[in-house]
Amino acid sequence: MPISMQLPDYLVDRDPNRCITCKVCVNQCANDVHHWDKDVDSVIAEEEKCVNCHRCVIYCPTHALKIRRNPTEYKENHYWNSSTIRGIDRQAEGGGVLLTGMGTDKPIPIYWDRLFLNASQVTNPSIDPLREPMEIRTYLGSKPDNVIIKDGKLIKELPPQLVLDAPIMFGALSFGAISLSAVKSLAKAATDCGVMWNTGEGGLHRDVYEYGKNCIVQVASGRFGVDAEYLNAGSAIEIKIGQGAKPGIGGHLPGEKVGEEVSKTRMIPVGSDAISPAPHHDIYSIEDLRQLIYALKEATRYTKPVSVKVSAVHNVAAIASGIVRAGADIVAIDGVRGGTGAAPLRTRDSVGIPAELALAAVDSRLRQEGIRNQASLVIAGGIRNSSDIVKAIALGADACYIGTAALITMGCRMCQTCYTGKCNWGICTQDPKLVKRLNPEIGAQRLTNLIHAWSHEIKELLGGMGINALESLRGNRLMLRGVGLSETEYRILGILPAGE
Amino acid sequence: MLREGEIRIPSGCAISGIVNKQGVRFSGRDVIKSIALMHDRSNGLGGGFAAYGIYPEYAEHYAFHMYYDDITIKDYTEEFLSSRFNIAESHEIPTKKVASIKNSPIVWRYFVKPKSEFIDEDCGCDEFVMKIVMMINAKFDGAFVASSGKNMGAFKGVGYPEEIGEFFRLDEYKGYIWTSHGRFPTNTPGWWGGAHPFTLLDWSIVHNGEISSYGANKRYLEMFGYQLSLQTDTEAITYAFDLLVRKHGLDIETACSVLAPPFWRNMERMEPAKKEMYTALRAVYGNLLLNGPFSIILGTSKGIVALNDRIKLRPLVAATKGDNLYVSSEESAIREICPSPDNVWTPKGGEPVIGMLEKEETRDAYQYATA
Amino acid sequence: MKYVVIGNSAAGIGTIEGIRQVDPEGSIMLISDEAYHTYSRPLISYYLAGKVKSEKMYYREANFYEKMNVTLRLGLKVEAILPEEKTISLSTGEKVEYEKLMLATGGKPIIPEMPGLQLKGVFSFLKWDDVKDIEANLKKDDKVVIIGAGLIGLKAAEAIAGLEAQVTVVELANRVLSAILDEEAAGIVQETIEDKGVEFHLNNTVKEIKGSNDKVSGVQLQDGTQLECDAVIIAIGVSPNKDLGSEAGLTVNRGIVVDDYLRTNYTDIYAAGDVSEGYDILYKQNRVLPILPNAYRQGSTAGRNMAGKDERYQGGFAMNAISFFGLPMITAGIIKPDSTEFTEMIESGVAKKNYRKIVTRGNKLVGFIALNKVDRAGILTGLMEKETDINPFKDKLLDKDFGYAHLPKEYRHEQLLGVTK
Amino acid sequence: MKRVYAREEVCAGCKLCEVYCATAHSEYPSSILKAFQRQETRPVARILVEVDQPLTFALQCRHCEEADCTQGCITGAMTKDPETGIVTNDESRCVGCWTCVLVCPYGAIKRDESGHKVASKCDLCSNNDTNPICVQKCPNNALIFAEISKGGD
Repeated sequence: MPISMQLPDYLVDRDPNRCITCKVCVNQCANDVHHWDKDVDSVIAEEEKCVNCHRCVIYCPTHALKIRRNPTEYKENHYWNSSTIRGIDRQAEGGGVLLTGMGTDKPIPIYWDRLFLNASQVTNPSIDPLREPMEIRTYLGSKPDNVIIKDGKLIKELPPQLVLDAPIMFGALSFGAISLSAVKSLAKAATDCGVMWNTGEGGLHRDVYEYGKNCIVQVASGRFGVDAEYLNAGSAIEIKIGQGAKPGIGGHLPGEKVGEEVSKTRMIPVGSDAISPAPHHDIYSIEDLRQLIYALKEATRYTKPVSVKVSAVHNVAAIASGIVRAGADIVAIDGVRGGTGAAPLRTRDSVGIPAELALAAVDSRLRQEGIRNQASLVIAGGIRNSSDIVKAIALGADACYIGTAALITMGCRMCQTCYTGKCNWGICTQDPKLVKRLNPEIGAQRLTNLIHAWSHEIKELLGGMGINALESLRGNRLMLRGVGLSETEYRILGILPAGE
Repeated sequence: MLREGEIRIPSGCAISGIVNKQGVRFSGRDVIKSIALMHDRSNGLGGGFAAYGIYPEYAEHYAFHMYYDDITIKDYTEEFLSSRFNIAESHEIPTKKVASIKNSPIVWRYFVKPKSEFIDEDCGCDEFVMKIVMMINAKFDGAFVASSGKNMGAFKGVGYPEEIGEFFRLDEYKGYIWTSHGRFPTNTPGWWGGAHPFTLLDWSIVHNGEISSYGANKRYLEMFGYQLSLQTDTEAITYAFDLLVRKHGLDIETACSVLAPPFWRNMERMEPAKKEMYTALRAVYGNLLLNGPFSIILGTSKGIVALNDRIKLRPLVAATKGDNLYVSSEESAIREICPSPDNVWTPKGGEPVIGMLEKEETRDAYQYATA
Repeated sequence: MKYVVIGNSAAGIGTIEGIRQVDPEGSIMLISDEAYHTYSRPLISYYLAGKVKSEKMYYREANFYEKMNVTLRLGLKVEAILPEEKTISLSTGEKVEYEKLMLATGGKPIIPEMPGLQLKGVFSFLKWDDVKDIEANLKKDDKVVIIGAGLIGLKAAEAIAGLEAQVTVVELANRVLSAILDEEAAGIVQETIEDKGVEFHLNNTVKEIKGSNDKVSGVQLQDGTQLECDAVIIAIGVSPNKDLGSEAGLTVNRGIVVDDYLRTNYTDIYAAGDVSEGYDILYKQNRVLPILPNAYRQGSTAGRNMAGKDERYQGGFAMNAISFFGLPMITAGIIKPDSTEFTEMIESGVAKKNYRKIVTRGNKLVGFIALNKVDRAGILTGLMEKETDINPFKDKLLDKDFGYAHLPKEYRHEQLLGVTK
Repeated sequence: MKRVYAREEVCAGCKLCEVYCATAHSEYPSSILKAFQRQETRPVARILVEVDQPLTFALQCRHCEEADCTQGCITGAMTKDPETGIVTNDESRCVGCWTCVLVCPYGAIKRDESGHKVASKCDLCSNNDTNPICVQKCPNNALIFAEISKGGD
């Protein structure tokens, strides 16, 4: 066999003074990095298999392990850098499309970090959320332009709405891509926190039907797991057109991940590849989308809002406008940093635009057209923390989806090898011996903690701005100032530079 | 220095208002006295008044109070006005020399009716007047419409409010509603148009506070065609009332519950129909919620409404004496002109104080000497 | 007396503890011909080897009888039982009335008839006094012949070899521990013991003990071999100490016959332990099972029944855990079947002295031998006791990691997640 | 009484319970490193993780109501505390005969041959109140310390 040019990405540092040969690392590494060598009674590592997922590091009871980036240097070259060379090596030896997982790790400008929030000083008071009510409840759905009231009574009731106790939802993560344990964690946490979780295109497993009230059921191009019961089981339906991590391409769940439970839930045979086509083959145009939106509304007797999720692409504003006019109640925009269980590396890193710019453009466009009320706007793709959310809402979002942050909450260490199905944290795998590593109670508790923590932070930030209701921040771009952006970026974001 | 319309300028304020619910008209002396007591709440960079019932002889005409920077723009604007309106009367607004009032613009008054060719089903007289006012304020550099309602007017400028009252000789006017405003801007180029009240048709708003939701309110109102050329809270509040009451047909009280809605947790305790209504109002008009500290007095030809923010971050006191309703930033400012009110109270945050006329006719208060 | 218990070993103590679980008050008298606080008979070899000191010989703490409120009569014999009168008579001439009587008289050594038994230097190996005797007479480098390579004989051999005496074991059977081991396992054990200098004469027995000056000087074996020795220890086995029972008219077979509730044919008289014939769930008949766990369980069950409960004794089977010179072994049930209805599975690694054997009958586990690797053997014992259907995991039984993970989910959950026993 | 129950559906099979148990019952109960490096013989865990992937679960003494080990014990070292229900082995009296290993149907008693041979078994960390170390340290809450009443389960 010709020699491989690929160096291990990481080195395993095992402190022999601390290793007690308990073999916890051996039994925990699904990548088979650690082995106990009984001849020398010590644990050794096959470093080329290490993906730096930290399972062994965190589980090692004596902290004997460190994972280091392989310090071997390539000849310095800014252009032909080591990751470029390694990519070519992988393809030279494997001959395939480079696959990866999670969102892009490229240094794309992070607009969130260039945006700064306002705070009250002297001329109006900041509000202390510990003393005063601070409201972050959010209604998602189409709003009429006006409310008609006669004799103190509402004449026409509101179209169906999703009520969120915080403007945060768990983004689409399908059962199949992630484990049932992870699904249960998300579902339970969403229910406990009064927010929503999203089935992705994985269907709704029987065990989580009880969390339907807080569930958005997705209809994607593969139509996996979709039937009338499914559509009616959630509180909203989302048509997935695109995904930020891989705009323009479909999904592919390999047959080995389609076990008994995935098969039942997705309604496909055990072991068959679950292939979501790149487009919906019944949607080649906006009027087709309208038909599907209304077909879904009919199927649920107009009791549930219908969301349409698209990747943030170049003319996203016009696309969003079309979606609203096609009858969507919610438009979800997934930016270029959106995550995935598996995507071609080049697509992930090069296709789509940042969520911040897409959001600002879409919100502005819908307002210009006077149709912003007709649909709520949900932003996704790289929301990392509560201040990202607050900034997103100030830019014009009604709520945010979090995916990667939720996965990290459940234990994901961003090793980006989701597509191997060997997730050591039991999140992105169907291997039963790995799936049980994620205790849904712990997962749900951690997610609940996160939502609560972020809710508190959002309230603090709102209070600092002298705002006690989230509505007053929505689209309130005066609360933002930018630093270090170009004129064009300021224009698109609709904000002023700091100091002005 | 940038002026209102080019930049947002935070300010603190004093407000005071009086309505006689029987429509009895009385002199502007009282309201001047009341606002003057709160001298320290202003800093001499803005004061103003709105008065209703002051032009009974032109009650069916739109009364335009215009401020001009110079004759050129006055001529230009008048030419434009003449092209759109039939002008029944125009004259300079009478003023008096006051030592501290400097750099006053040319102040002119017109009683007009739109020319019939501009009016149709889609665009009634009010709508037309509103458009014209917005156009002048946005595009006519050096001209500003201070008020445009019927049988009412706004008198405002740079100075302490009592000086502005004296300047405009308001003791010589009689109205059944008077509202007033003393301003404490943190910076100002001293532009007369930027002073309060802000008016639109017969809406007028005096306001103390700084709306932290301004950006959200503004962008929402813009969707409905309002141009917020002044970038002031007062302007936004005025338009919000206009949208909710005039365009969407809500009553004033309901409109108030949009601007200062009940907390969600309080809605949970309402009976279902009421809860549904408030939920719908908040879900639909959430962007109109006025956040941050404010107390406002809305004047209309039919009465006044005083409203605080939901957690009462700015002062507002109300009192009644006979048919008179008084609202003010401070109780002392009420007692200054009404030493022994029947009733004095501090309205709760978000709870409007409404004083509507009980009859349509108005009359002069010959018997009303100030108390 | 409400309760009278004859015998101060595991079955007797079990009886007392059983009674007290149900009846904290009723008067109890304990009678034993040994003048000791209850001690552990299996520990006598440890005592002799010096591994267990006197103070650790006791089976229960010093205040046991006090705590149990028991009237103690030690060092005297029961002469007779008068079932009709519900009375016993003691060697002191006293008579004691009882409401319920327990016969836990245990076993006595089997001493074959042969010349020389009366010589000084002939010992049995059952009671504490026996090893105290040996201890008092044995000197370094003495030659000792042990008759019998069963559990007692080999424990004696181990202890005495440890005292730097030279030990020779004579056994009639073709292998050591023939009751609990098959040939292969026995071979491993024998080798281990031989490594420590002990000699064996199998398929042989002592015909005569020779002496001079009333003292043992040697033995002559059946095959004619003459062995010089300073002491002879007779460790052929024990037989039920049933005479008291049979003389009183109790039904007696090999041992005293009891029913499922451990009652003899007189319903007020119970028997338990080595003296009785309890139910053997493998042989599905009553058998004498002279092992300690069995004695205790029978005793405590009988005790509760004596105090008014109505508890069926579930039965037992032969099982042993023992080790010689550091080689542990656990065996249970039928280990050397003699008919085709049984199946054997064996895994052996003689080099490491590992040997495991499983014996099944139909879908039931009926016996096993575990040599050296004895860990978790109790799981197998449990499967035998519960008569569990082993077919679903039969092929895993010999795996070195065999455990509950291999048992059916329902069984596992019932056992591990339910309230235990 | 409160017992430790394993939840196999969330047991990661990491065996950290064994490490912590062994440490807690070693000569250096507060230091894993010392327990495993300074003690002459490797410390023995009194809990055992059974593995037949994907199935894993920890198992230790069930502290039976009618404990075979106490009944079978030849020395009287193995006793069940009538107050707490905890079955413990008095190691000073234990002679390492392994009768308890023979009779324990759970295979929950280990042989500890580090000192004089003794049977080593779970003592619930000598309490019936706070969580034993295995429960405390289980990284996935796969062990619970709880009272399950008869017929409950």
